[in-house]
Amino acid sequence: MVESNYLSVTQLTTYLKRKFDYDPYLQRVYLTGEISNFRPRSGHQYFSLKDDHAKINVVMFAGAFKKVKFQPETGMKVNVVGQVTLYAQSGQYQITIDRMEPDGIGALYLAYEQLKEKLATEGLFSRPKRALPRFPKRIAVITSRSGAVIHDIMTTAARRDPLAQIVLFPAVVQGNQAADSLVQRLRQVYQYADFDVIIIGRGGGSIEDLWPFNEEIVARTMVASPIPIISSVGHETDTTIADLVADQRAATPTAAAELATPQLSEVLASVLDGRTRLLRSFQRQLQLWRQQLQRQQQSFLFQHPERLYQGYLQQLDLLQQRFRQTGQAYLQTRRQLLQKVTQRLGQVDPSAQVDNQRLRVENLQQRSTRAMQGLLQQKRQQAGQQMQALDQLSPLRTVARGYSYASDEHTQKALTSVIDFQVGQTFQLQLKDGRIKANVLQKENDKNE
Amino acid sequence: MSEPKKSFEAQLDELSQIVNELEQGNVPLETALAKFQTGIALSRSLEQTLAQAEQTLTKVVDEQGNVSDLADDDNQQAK
Amino acid sequence: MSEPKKSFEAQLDELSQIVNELEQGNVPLETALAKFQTGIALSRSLEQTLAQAEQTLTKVVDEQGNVSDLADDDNQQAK
Amino acid sequence: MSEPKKSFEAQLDELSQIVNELEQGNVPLETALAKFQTGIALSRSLEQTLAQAEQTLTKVVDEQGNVSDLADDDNQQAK
Amino acid sequence: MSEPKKSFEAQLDELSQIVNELEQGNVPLETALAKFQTGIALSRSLEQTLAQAEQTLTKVVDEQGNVSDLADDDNQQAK
Amino acid sequence: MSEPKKSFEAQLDELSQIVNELEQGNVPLETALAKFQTGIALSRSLEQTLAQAEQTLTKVVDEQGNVSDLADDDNQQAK
Amino acid sequence: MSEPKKSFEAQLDELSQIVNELEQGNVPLETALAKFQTGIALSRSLEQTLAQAEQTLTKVVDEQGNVSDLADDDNQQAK
Repeated sequence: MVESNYLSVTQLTTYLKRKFDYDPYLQRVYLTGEISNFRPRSGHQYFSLKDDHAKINVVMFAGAFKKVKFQPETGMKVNVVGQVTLYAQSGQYQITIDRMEPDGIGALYLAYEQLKEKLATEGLFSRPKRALPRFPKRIAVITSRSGAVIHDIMTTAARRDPLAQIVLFPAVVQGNQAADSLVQRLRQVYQYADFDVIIIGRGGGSIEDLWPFNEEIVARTMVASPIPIISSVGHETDTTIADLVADQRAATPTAAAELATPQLSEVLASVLDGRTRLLRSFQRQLQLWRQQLQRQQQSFLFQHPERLYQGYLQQLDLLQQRFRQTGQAYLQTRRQLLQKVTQRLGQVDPSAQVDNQRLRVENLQQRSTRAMQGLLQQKRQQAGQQMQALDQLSPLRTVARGYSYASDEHTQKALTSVIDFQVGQTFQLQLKDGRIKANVLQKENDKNE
Repeated sequence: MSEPKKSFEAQLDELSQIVNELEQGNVPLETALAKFQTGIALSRSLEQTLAQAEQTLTKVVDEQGNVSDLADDDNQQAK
Repeated sequence: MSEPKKSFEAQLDELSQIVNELEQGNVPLETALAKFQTGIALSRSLEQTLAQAEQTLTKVVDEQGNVSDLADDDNQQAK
Repeated sequence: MSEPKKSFEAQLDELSQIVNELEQGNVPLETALAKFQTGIALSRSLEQTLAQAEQTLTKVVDEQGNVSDLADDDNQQAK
Repeated sequence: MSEPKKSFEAQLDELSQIVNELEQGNVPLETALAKFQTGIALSRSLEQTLAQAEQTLTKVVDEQGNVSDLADDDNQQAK
Repeated sequence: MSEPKKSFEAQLDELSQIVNELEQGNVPLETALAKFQTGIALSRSLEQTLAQAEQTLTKVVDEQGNVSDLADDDNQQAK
Repeated sequence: MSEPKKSFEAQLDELSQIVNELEQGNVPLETALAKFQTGIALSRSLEQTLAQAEQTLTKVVDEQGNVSDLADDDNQQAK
């Protein structure tokens, strides 16, 4: 029996656990306290609640924690509902909660504030806002199919920019399915490449009504948008997370449509004004150019181009005149010199000299002839005298008186002596009127000789 | 209409830029002439686009991507 | 129009320079003559360029200073 | 026109020099004759150059001294 | 014209010297004759040279002392 | 013309001496005859020389003793 | 003509001596005859010489005492 007095730890703990589990008060405990040791985990959450004097371990299973709208933080005062249980393995009691709400303010508001702070920290609000296209061709509108929002947008767009195509992507904008619906429609729009701008919104309502526009998933999907988004959620006083992450926020759907579309009549006016300015400035510029060109065209030179060469005309004319005069004077000088010399040359013509010499030659000729004639005459006289004298002394004159003489018939030599003859010799006897041939018959010498 | 690819906005910007340039002067004549002609053409193109603007009907796209005109009732409300 | 590449302003400058040089005198005759002819050619080229630009403007603006009528004409031609 | 390379001024100078030399006398006749001929050639060349200059300028500028009229004519021819 | 190489002036000098010699007399007949002939030849040569020079110059200068007539003729031929 | 080298004057002197000798008489006949013949030859030579000179001069100088006329004739022939 | 080398004067002297000798008488017939014949021969020779000389002179000088005719003949022959 004694031995049976000792319980095993398991026996005791099992006993105690049954006490906890079967106690009707501990089945559902409404507990308020301050969160301690909270470290967010992916699945189940383990943390503590405490007050000034006590502390209790808290377990919140993942399924329950998913429903919590806000992000628990250490030090935060919360109201929780749960069952107190004993955890046998560690021997510790704990409260397993399935609901947790912030103490004091509303859970939605807290959740809103927490998300706003979180997103602000991430810089989603301060990121550069995309500029809205001035002339959107296609505008995607994500809102409820029924209601004033789409109506107001259509009316305004048609009035300002009939060219803009409004395409409605009907979405659930209230209730539990709203966030998913909005996200789905946004993503659907993103898949089209030809939208220029998105208007997302709904009409006014309570914070619960507007809550889908405060959902983080909606905000993050909007931030991921490739095109600018205009938000118009609730009234002007309501500011949702969607409004904060949108590129532009419009107070009303009408305002959203005005932001999205240009006033075409103003655009036309500006186009026409531009054209007028274009004409005017071009006209003015043309006038300016025309003036500049005219200034050159009307220059003195173009009016009197002959000035380019007129000076030369005169210069050349004078030079030519001098050239002619100089040339003439030059030649005249030579001409006069030549004439003078030629005249003198004419005066020294050797004709006179020729004539004089001719006279001299003729004179000499005459004198020569005369002298020769005289000489001949003289000689003839001299010869004539002698010849006449000879004739007077010719021995033949004796023959003429009757004498005759003998001569050798060959040599003509006078034969004057007997000894000159030979008997029989033929000789010639010269008579006064001729000659005869004779033979020597006989010869005899005279004695006295 | 030499360049139909340019968006309305790009044309508007180009017109505006041309107007500014010509108003500032100092543009060579040939450039100015070309710009002037371009500007005039742009202004006509823009004017025509604006003048020919016809109201487009609002479309509705459902989750499956089916496109339909917005119900007559809705359109009537819009008018 | 031997050198269409030169801009209006470049031609105007050239013309202006020629006029200055010739008015200052001291230019040899042949050079002066050549420059004068170049000047005339430039003047004509400039005149033509300017006249074309002016015509372009006149084509755009009718007597009432109304642009759109002619713009319509152009559109009809373009069509 | 044996030496078209010489400028008008150079030719004028040359003629002037010939005249000066002839005026000083002392030039042998044959040289003078050559100079006469050179002078005559120069004189004609110069006259021709001036006549051409006159023609050229007259062609360009009409009686009213208006350059643009002819420029218009040219334009019409060019058309 | 046996020696065309001699210049006009040289020939004139030679002629002048011949005349001087002949004027002094005492020149043998043949020498005188030869010199006279030379003188005549020189005189003619000089005359011819001078006449050519005068013709050359006359080609330039007509009765009115106007050069341009001949120049014009040349121009017409050249055309 | 046995000795053309002798000048006219030398021949004339020779002739004159011959005549003097002949006139002085006392010359042997054959010598006189020879001298006479020499004289005759000389006189003919001299006459011929003179005749040639005359011809030459006639060719050169016309009846009026005007040189320039003949020069002109030559010019005309030369033309 | 047995001794042509003897001059006219020598012959004349010889003749004159013969005449003198013959005039003195006392000359034997034979000698006289021989001398006489020599004289005759001399006479003839002298006569001939004179005749030739006279012919020569006559050939040169015509009746008017003018030399040129015969000179002309010579000239004609020479031609």
